[in-house]
Amino acid sequence: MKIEFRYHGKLSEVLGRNSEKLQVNSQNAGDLIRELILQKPQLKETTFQLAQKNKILKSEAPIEELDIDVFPPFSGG
Amino acid sequence: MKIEFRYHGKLSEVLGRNSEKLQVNSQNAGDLIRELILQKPQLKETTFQLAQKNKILKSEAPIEELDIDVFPPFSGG
Amino acid sequence: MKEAIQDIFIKGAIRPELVAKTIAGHESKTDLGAHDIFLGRVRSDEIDGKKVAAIEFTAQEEMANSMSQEIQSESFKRFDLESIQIYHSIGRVEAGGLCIFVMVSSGHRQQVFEALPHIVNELKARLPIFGKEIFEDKSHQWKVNK
Amino acid sequence: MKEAIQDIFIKGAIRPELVAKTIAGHESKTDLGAHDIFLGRVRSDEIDGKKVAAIEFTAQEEMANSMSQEIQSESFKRFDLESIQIYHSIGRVEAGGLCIFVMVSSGHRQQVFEALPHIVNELKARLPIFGKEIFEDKSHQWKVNK
Repeated sequence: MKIEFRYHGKLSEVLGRNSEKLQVNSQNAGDLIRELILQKPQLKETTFQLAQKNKILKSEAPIEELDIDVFPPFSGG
Repeated sequence: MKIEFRYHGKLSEVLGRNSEKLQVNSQNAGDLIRELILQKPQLKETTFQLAQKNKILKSEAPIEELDIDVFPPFSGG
Repeated sequence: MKEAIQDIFIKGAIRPELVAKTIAGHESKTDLGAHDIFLGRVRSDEIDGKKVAAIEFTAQEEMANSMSQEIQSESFKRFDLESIQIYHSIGRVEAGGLCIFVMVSSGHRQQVFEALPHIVNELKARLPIFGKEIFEDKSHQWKVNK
Repeated sequence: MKEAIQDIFIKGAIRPELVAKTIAGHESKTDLGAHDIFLGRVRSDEIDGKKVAAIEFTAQEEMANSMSQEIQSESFKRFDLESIQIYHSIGRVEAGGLCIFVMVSSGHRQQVFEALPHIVNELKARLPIFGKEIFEDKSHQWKVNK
């Protein structure tokens, strides 16, 4: 399936864009993180997490959406 | 000696005035409290403390001023 | 030289604009990262079926100001604060009106969160201020702090 | 019916007048005795000899608003509060400007003192907001919360 990844904060700088569509096969978040790092090796050195439908995804959470947020650590306030 | 007692808050109501001069003999605050209750029996039923030069007086503190504040419990804020 | 003692008292209710003004007064201090503000409001408590319409505050003002200064000095020693502001109403404040305003400022938030409750508790315990609760039927009782 | 989700975001610095307005908005609620307000300010920290001139905030705004709502609901269950107000800046805020404003209100002070630090910590930890620290020489680094 083709998922649109939205890169936030520092990650948009590291990856040189705010979003992109990538072909992936993972069924859950843990696998998707590993797959994303394979396609985007720049992510290896960073801390990041995924969210779908405005919820942070735990490792075992199934991927159900075609839009996924990719977040570096939060730094509001 | 003649001391001017200044009654605050509820005490001004209990005693019907804001201040008055009274002849007293006590050398420290503990004795003065007892002497004051003798002259003003209405104070017997109330909780109060004395202050001089803007400081609360402990029982053993010597009386050095001719102006003494008589305070009910504080209730600011 | 003796430090000038500030007057914490404001006649009647404290206006929200004073809070805005006090916050704006810190804009040039760009090393401050955190402010914590406490505001106390006169509640229209119901006591034995009668509602509090206002509180009338009296005080031994000179001692309250000097004690407030003392609490500030102690708090500067105890916490890492850049500034402490204290205001208290004197005279009549209607229910809904603000009667106490305390603001602490620091580089980081942990310090202000620790300092503010401590300072407010000290002020309540040590400032010779007296509240008279006036009911809607004009009768009254003397406020007791818990 | 789904509750409408409030927008916590304010473009640029939060003005002290918003704080005054929010306080004044509670005047008719005469059962409120205590407000506690946290304000975060952009500090001009010096890092390796360079001074922070501003922070540019971006966010996943929809998620931040929904998460902020979630934190409010949790806090209403956990503490005895009458109201919680949350605002956060989006876009550029110069050093000295306010970038977060949280206000909690309750009948008594103990509850607001417990609730506010908890809420501010939760917001910092759970809202997808990202700060980019812009130095005076226009270079930048990504803010890291401790």
